[in-house]
Amino acid sequence: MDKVRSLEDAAAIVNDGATIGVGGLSMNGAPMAFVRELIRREARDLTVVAIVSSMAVDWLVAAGCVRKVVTGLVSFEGFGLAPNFRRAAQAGDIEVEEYSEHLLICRLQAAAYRLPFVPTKAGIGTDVLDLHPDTTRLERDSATGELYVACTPLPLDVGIVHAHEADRLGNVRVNPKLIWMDSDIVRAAAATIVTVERMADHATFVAAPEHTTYPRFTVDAVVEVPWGAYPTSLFPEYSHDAGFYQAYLAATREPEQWSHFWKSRVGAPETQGEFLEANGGAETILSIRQGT
Amino acid sequence: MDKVRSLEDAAAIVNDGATIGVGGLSMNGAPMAFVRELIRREARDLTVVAIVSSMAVDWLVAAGCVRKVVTGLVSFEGFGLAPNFRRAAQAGDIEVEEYSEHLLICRLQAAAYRLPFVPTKAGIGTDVLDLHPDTTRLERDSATGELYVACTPLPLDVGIVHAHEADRLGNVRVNPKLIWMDSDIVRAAAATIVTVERMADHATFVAAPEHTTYPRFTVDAVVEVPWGAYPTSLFPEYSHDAGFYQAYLAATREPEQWSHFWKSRVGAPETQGEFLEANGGAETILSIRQGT
Amino acid sequence: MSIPVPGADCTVDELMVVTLAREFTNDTRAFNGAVSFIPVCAYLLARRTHAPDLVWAASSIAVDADPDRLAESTLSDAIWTGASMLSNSPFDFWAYAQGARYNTFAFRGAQMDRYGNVNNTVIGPYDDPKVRLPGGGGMADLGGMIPNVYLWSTTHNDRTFVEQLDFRSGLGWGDGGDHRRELGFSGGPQLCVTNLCVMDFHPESRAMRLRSVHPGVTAADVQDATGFGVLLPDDGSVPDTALPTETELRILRDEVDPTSMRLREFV
Amino acid sequence: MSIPVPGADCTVDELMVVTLAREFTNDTRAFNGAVSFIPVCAYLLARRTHAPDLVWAASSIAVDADPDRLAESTLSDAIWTGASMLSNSPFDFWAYAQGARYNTFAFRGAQMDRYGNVNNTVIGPYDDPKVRLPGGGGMADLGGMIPNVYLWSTTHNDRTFVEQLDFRSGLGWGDGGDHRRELGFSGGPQLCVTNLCVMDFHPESRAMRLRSVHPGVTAADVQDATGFGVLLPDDGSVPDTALPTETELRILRDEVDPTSMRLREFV
Repeated sequence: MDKVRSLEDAAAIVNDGATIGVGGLSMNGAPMAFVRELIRREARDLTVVAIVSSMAVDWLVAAGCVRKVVTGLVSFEGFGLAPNFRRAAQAGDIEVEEYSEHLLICRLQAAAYRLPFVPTKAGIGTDVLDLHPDTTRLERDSATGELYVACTPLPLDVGIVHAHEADRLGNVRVNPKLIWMDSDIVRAAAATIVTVERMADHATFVAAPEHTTYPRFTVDAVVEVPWGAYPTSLFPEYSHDAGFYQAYLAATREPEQWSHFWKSRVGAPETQGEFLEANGGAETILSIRQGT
Repeated sequence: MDKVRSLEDAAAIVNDGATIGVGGLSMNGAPMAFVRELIRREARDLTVVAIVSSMAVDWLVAAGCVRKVVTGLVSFEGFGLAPNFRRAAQAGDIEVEEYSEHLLICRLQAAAYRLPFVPTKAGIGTDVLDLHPDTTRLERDSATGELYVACTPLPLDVGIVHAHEADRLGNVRVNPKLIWMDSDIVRAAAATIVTVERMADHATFVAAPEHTTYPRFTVDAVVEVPWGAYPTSLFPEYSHDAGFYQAYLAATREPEQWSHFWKSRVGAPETQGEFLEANGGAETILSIRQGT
Repeated sequence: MSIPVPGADCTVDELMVVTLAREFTNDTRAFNGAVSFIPVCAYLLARRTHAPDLVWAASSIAVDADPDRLAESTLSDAIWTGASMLSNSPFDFWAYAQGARYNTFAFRGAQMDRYGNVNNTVIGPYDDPKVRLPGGGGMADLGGMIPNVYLWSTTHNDRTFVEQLDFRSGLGWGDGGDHRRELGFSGGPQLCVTNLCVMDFHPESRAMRLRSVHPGVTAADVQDATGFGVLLPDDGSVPDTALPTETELRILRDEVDPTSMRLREFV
Repeated sequence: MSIPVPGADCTVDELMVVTLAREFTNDTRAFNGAVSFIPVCAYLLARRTHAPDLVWAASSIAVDADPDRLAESTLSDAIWTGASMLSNSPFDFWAYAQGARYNTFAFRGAQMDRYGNVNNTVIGPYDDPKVRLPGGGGMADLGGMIPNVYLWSTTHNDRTFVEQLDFRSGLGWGDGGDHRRELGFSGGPQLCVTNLCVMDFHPESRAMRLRSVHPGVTAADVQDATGFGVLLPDDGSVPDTALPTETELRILRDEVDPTSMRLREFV
């Protein structure tokens, strides 16, 4: 079965009101081209699950796509706070359901493993558990009296991750290997969309089966989008674009500037090529490209 | 810190009465040279945890090293039942604490993750849970009423696995990748011993860090033993020796034959070279060797 | 040992494989354990005939493996050729199994009961066994986790098919009726294919029910060889098991298992 | 922004790094999160001086990384050079963290209290925040799981060191005394290194206690800049923080962080 889809067709899988999981970690490996497509089609009322995020959540919030963010962390690291996330949370425009990283991982694993909960010691002694006592229940082991936290399932309607290569059948390779928590998103999702830098022949998967990351039966749609994680990084191929983060943050400080920046550099470009062109084109590509 | 040890020195880490975890799965990838060293030094009263085993458990039982076997399965697959394991269990010479594979994995994970238990749906509806209601507790989720099994920690004194390559610092590479459940043994063990086919330069780990399987801080001793999984297989380098399994099984059917077979082909050879020589030497090596 | 099917150009092992293969579809996502030649042949045959999208993970590890021939162990890497993924047991396999990403598993036991529960642990009492068997392995895990369970046996007699298991190593329909669902599991055993017949499970009681007998075998023969009462189809008539086509036989013999490793299950 | 230490040939960032580095040993097995330049410099410095066997996983991923220089993000793969293992987050990292195979972690918060608990979630009420901060990330996990916790701050003032956190994102010594142990965790915060001083924790109350002040800073200065009462050492005298050696400074400046990325924490 051919799982190759256009960005448009894949984005149509995400209904308004859906709970989506977005891969990547902070400034690394987020499916940004797909996020931009959601923005362009004006997705609404999404619940966005992102374990550790930066630009992906900030864009979706800026575009008004989001009702609730379920997360451990949303930041621009040393560049500053995620500006739209911060503003919307402070204004009450979005709900923020904060977890720690491992509490969120355990909730996704409970969904993936069809268990009523997955236990962890994460969060014990903090205020995080009190935010959602039904989904992170503090309990005592009946035999030892030890405290643990029972993390209930967090099923995702759609999981979206970015990777290096896929074949038409939906086998996906993260190259050189899976590093961040994307597999927990893939496994907890009813439908999984993977954007990839490039399509690869099925024969290349057979030639190196130890490098296959997601088998075809866990993937529903594959979309080829070169530089699809831009402006976040994709190890080891390209780094995040520090210039974009800085310009974006600067623009949010000036309301007039912001609307121009947002439209010209994020919202308006039709294709991935036009988007990259609007953000420095070849110069940018060459500046973030890394040796492999 | 240099973690390279001789087989003798590494085997001395295993005290009589210890609980040891033995890696591999059925006829694949068991640390047989190390098992033989335990036999030669007449280890006694061991509790042997082996998720799915064949010759490793049968040898240790044959040599009288074992008090208890904690396992999901011990068999010679299509060749027949594991003869010494079977005889000793029927005679009451050893205790067999049977789990399913996943119950055992969860118990090892509970130890590795320092949790009071790890939940699974494994074993529900079978008689396996009744064998050890304290370590595989059938419980109901307080919120949903769903049944689950709480698997309590099974800490190992020593974990022993076989792999392809290590450096002197104790970094270990399973090449092309970790396939079986050995990592659960390594993580649940207070001390881990890894036998490897060959030592490799530290620089080779730095050159391909995505292939490192166990980092040095999880490994206590590294022993170089070529063909160290023989007569089980090591993917993709060599297959199990069907001839050994067959001759072994045939020998157990004839008490006089058995004592000769056991001594000449397992117990007596001093070195790994003598052991391989006693089992067909170069002819055997060439017959089980596989293309890589 | 190859046993001919009377009046047909095939043998019992071939009939069993083909019968099982026809149950599988493009939605079948299967894997296999030890000594599982019959279902492994069936997955490969289904994939090469009517179900090209079927997923089979050889030895539970090698996804979409496409070996030229089988080997003496169904856990051997010798059957991993052509795989598009080598998965990892704790991280990948058990995630897919628990999540029902794999939905199909087949097992056999030294003993089986009417509800498709199996014993591979002991004959006699657990603490003082007459025969210590290998152990349940993954049966106690996968019998429940996986919704589509298939059973097979090459030794259909009243020592294999018993009124009461000495030990329940793997779950089928449990105590029958709604028991399996009450335990929290979906699906259940779909079919039991033996050297004598094909049995399904009554939709309410979940007891084994004769679906067809192999050519030359009667319903009475099956009952004689079974330690519990086998249900008959509602209309009382038991058809013969449908025979393999020439194409199925050719593919099985020439492509799937040219060295007849499946006969290792008939000893 | 580099702040000179009066009467010494070094700057405050260097003093902080060196102080922290001296705490680490060959048994330290550490990793780091985002914006963690001070501890990352300290791990690398310790490894290049007195603790060659120290383990540091860059970005929690790249074990034994040995970068020529740091990058603008401590989660960036630019600092993974020379690693002997690229580990995987759900399968490897969380197993090592839960199992205390990693035993050392350092974090900072927008707010910290006397017991070394930290807030990085909100200023003001959670549901109506004055400032929405990034979130606790792994703090709520690792503050408890990891026995040796180190705190640092480059903004020692009474908005950072507060009597009462607005939100407890990460656990230190909890409510003090035996509270952390009662919650099931071993160890606890060992040290808090700031731009003004070094504090440890009283062995019974577990409250912050002045261990040393940086040259030119007095105990009174520290108290003025702290929103809770800081304990003094038992003998009442507060020494100056020991200065870096020339070797430490040279290695830090020339080898560990030649492009002074650590100054990104002083803005």
